[in-house]
Amino acid sequence: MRPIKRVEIVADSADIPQIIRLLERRGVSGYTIVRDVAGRGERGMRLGDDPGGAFQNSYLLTTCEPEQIEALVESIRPVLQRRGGVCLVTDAWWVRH
Amino acid sequence: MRPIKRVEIVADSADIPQIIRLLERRGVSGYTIVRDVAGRGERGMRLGDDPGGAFQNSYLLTTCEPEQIEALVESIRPVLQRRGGVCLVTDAWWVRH
Amino acid sequence: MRPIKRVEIVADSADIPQIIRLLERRGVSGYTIVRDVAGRGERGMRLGDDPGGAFQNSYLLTTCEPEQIEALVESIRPVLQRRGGVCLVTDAWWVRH
Amino acid sequence: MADFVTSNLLNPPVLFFLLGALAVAVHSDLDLPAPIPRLLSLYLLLAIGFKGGAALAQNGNSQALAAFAVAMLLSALMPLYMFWALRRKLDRPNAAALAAAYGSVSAVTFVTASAFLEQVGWQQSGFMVAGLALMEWPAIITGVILARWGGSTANGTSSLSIGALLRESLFNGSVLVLLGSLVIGLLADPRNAATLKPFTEGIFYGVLSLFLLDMGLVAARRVSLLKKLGLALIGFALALPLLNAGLGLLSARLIGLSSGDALLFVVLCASASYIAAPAAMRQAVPEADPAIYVTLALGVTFPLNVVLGIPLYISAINLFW
Amino acid sequence: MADFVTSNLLNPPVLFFLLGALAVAVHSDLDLPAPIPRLLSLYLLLAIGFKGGAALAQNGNSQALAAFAVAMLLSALMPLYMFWALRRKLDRPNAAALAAAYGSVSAVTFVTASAFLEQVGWQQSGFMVAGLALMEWPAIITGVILARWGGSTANGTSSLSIGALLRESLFNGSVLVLLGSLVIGLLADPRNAATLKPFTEGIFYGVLSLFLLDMGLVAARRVSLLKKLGLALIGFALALPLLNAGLGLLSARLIGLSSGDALLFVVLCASASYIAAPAAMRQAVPEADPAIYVTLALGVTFPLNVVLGIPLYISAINLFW
Amino acid sequence: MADFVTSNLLNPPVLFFLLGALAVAVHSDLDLPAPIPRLLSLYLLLAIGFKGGAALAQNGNSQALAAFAVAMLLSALMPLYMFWALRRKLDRPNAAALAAAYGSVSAVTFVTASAFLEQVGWQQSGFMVAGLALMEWPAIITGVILARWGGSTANGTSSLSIGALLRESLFNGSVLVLLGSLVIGLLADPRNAATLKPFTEGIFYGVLSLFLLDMGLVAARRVSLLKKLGLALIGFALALPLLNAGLGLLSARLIGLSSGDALLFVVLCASASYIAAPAAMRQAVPEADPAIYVTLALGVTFPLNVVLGIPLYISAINLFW
Ligand SMILES: Nc1ncnc2c1ncn2[C@@H]1O[C@H](COP(=O)(O)O)[C@@H](O)[C@H]1O
Ligand SMILES: Nc1ncnc2c1ncn2[C@@H]1O[C@H](COP(=O)(O)O)[C@@H](O)[C@H]1O
Ligand SMILES: Nc1ncnc2c1ncn2[C@@H]1O[C@H](COP(=O)(O)O)[C@@H](O)[C@H]1O
Ligand code: NA
Ligand code: NA
Ligand code: NA
Repeated sequence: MRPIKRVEIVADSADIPQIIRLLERRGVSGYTIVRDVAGRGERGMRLGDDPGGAFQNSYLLTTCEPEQIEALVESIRPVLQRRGGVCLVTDAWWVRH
Repeated sequence: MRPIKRVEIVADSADIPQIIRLLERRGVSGYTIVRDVAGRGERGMRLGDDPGGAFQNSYLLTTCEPEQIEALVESIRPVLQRRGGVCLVTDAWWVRH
Repeated sequence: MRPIKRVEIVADSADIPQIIRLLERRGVSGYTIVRDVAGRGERGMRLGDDPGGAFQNSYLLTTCEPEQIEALVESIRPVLQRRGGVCLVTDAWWVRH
Repeated sequence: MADFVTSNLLNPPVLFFLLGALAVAVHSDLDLPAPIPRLLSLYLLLAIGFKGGAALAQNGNSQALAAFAVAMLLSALMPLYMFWALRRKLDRPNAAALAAAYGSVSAVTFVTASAFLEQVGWQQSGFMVAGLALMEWPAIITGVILARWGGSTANGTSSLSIGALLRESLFNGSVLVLLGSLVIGLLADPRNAATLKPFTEGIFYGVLSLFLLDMGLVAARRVSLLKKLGLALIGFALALPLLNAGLGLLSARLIGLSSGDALLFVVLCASASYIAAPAAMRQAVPEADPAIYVTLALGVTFPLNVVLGIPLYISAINLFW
Repeated sequence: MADFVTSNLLNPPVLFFLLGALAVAVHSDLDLPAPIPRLLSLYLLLAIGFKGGAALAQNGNSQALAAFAVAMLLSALMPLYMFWALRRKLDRPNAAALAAAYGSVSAVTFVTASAFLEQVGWQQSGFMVAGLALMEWPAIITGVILARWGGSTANGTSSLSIGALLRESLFNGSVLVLLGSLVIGLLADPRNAATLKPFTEGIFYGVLSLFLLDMGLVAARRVSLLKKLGLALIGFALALPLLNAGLGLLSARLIGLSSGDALLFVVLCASASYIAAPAAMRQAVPEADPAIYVTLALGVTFPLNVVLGIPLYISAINLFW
Repeated sequence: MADFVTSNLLNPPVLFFLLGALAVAVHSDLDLPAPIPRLLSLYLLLAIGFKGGAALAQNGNSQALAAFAVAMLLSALMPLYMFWALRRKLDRPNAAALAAAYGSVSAVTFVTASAFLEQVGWQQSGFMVAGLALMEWPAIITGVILARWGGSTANGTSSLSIGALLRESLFNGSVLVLLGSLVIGLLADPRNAATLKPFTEGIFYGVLSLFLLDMGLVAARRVSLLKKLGLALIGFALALPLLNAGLGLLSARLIGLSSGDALLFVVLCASASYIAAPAAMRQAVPEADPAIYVTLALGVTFPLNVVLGIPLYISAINLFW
């Protein structure tokens, strides 16, 4: 097990592709997505129940090396500021490899 | 990034509204819910496969200020004790704002 | 609240039963599963969109006592090495009990 | 009797139920992931509600009111003797919750019986769907009263008032769709009702088959849990439906129901609720363990009724009518 | 008029819409979890697209081209006066997005009107489905131009080119299925089209009913959000559809559409988009708040049209044709 | 030939397949989220199984047994020469898994061919559905034997016994529903089978169209993965089906199948499994990479068969029968 930064993001499903592009540009090569999660935040309730998907969140989990976390966070911060969503960073250990 | 407490709860889907009410009373204004998760705990397997939804869990993720965590945990502990479910608290950093 | 190890695993849905068997052999008695999550890793994109389910991940969350974490991790490591998937360990506190 | 058993067993929906059970027995990975079963059950409730309402609109039946009154009375009273019997093995909340589930009814059992009626060519007058909706909740009220009666349930949730409880059981999603569709079927003029027929009647048996395939999976998965519950409870779950069926048979004869309607009435009495009643009990009697009442209703009584009960009851009606 | 209101209110799909709204009002737990609504709406789009294409193949209508031209023109121009009116209450991006949504169209409103036509026995010629597809996007383009015109939107996302935007709105999943099915219905030879009939026509009203049940839930859940938006905006959401309907009525009369086609045309003008337009606006005008334009389209205008608008418009046509 | 290609291309299910592929090509957000495709494929398996069983019950065909024997034999043997060919490019486990997938069959390809038969008005006798079920697994057994033969696969999972493997492939959810529905269709008396018709036949082409829309999305999403696999493997995925089709054609002629049944037989030989075989291979030959065998079966061979293969094979039959 080696120390790693665990990053989780909840954002509008429509913004996830852009966030992934930014993450991949920073060298992130692995992530997991839980589609269609519900939630509440500054933009109010998002039940994912409108037929056009305008209020639907996705949850994204990824990891990065501890020394890269600042750069990675800065790269997605603008998207979160402009479009909403949250990002949490946790210390974790990576098993395998 | 500033330190924050990350709280995750897995409980019976039918109990989630009550838990949310308690959280909101403690000032929590943001959370994410993954509906229909399966699991096993003290009350046995919960596959979410019965047609009436009596064995269906939901997963709830939220955050709070470090100094509020004790009060928040105490407020939901009675529900968990009475109705089952688990709650984990982790140290995390909050990005944005 | 008492300290505990929080373990999360993302793996091929078909491998989850085996992983659960290994966990249960190590005394794990509670876990939560989010079915049908998408993701990317060393084995490429896994959208869960093929009709036979050959590229479908599940997410598993469980906990164990801090002193058991090494043994638990070693028990599932071979499966992850052979079949793919990732495992993260985090420090957490357990509410209730 | 044997005839009826065979033709019930060769009824496609029942065969699909057995196929689902078989899949669990051979450890197949067959699964109907959520929310597919929810879609299928919503469809079934909408379809039987609408058909029942349309039938009710066409032939307002004089027996209907008598049947409704008796149905509600039975639903309210049957939990009493079941509670009394169950108290030998269970504590108060669990006995009350189980009695409530068995006093209430199962829509899918009803539908399977109704499909069987069509197969053997017996008539039904349609108003029994309203009976289904009406028998759903009196047992729940009785069950909650039994659970609290003399009980000093100290915790917060169970302080639900009877009014709140009535709302909880009447406005449960499944009950609401059933009742709402019934009313819509009643209100719609016949020409409109006809445009819905390919949906509510055409594909009905097919969707029922698919749903029973899932119910077979669900029921069979419960079998391993049954061991923990013990033989006595399994015995209850086998005996109570038959006892209730007997009472239903007697009442149906006294009201003078036609043989087709009688079967549906008996099946309602014999069936146990695994949706509306558990949903209410989880709120109103949280001390009771769903692993007991849902498991018995789904894992024992439902298969019993669908596979053996229906032909048994129809044989009895054939004999006495 | 009262007649039409009654028969619309007794139309099963509309009744199911009201049932859904009732469920929210009584705090029922009724829910059609994702992705069930998606399946139902994909079905509806496929079915109306295919039916429209097949109808178009059989009777190429001389008025069709005129209707198409006017439809696209209206869709492109209606946002202009709406934007002008909305700017009194809203900032530029929000006014533009709302104007775009109301200039664009709602397929489900169209379908409900088309079901109502069949119920009252009025003919329609099928090419209006193509009109539906064609009116979807000009308003979106206009909306985006309005949002940027004179605006120095500094951030990256909104620098979407008109080409990209056109693609975004034409290739939105829902639009693509509608247009694709239309073309497939056109291409398929009549014998093949017939094999699809039980699917595209037989079960159509049933699926529409189930979908409108969900729409009732969705619309009613939005009501609590309306309070925050204020009376002025709710007034807009009630008045604009009527204004647009009037314009549609006039145009339909001038083109010389049959009364059945005219109703569909008017409904298209009166309806507001809550799928295609919001999807495009979120990309192209991210500064606008979906909580405004989706909530008003879904929570006010959709119910207005489905419950009262359709009978109102049909009465007007009855008067003037 | 050109005629057949055109009428296949104008077959709505095929057009919906192309629409799905188009959606990916234009980067549309069109998606049928899980578990919708699962529901559709379960429906298709249930419907073709049931129809096949009912047909088998009505006309027990003398050729059926011969066809079954040859079908199983071919499924068991075809992997041998494919393995031999594939070993030039792939290691043992991957060559074996790919050979197994191509020896096994694709139910949806079969269904599309069967829909095409009805369109051109050719008869089929129904027992070929049983052939579909029977050809599913012999190739899997052969594939696993090939993977291990001489191989010292050291790791635990692949020590699956042939018995366990047989169970794994027979009791795979999809195979079980197909086989179970076949048996149920056989057992059900004709009157009951008729009540299921609007479900199993009425809406069949519609559901197939919707499912092929999804398959179009799925197949087209795989195209970007194909580049990594290289031209040689893509060549294999195009050539092997044609070779297998030739073998199937010869066998069908020798058995003396009617031209309709012959097409289905040839399509079974030509199609590659992307459900049952991969499910078994992942357990039994975990060293093989699903990104190879699923991608080729779904992304190359399935479209090839559905779009061009079926009219090609029918032309050949037209010529030789
Ligand atoms: N404190 C929080 N903890 C967990 N999830 C959150 C939190 N705040 C917001 N979210 C999620 O992020 C989504 C977007 O947040 P916002 O942009 O603030 O509306 C919400 O709908 C929630 O699902
Ligand atoms: N140790 C654990 N780790 C993760 N999830 C758990 C754990 N224990 C219980 N759960 C989840 O919480 C649900 C309710 O637990 P319980 O009330 O103990 O039956 C279970 O069905 C699981 O989904
Ligand atoms: N760094 C990561 N963070 C989160 N999830 C990951 C990560 N790497 C891989 N995964 C997940 O694990 C699955 C299997 O990974 P792999 O075996 O590397 O292909 C992927 O499809 C992802 O869902
Ligand atoms: Na009962
Ligand atoms: Na409009
Ligand atoms: Na083959």
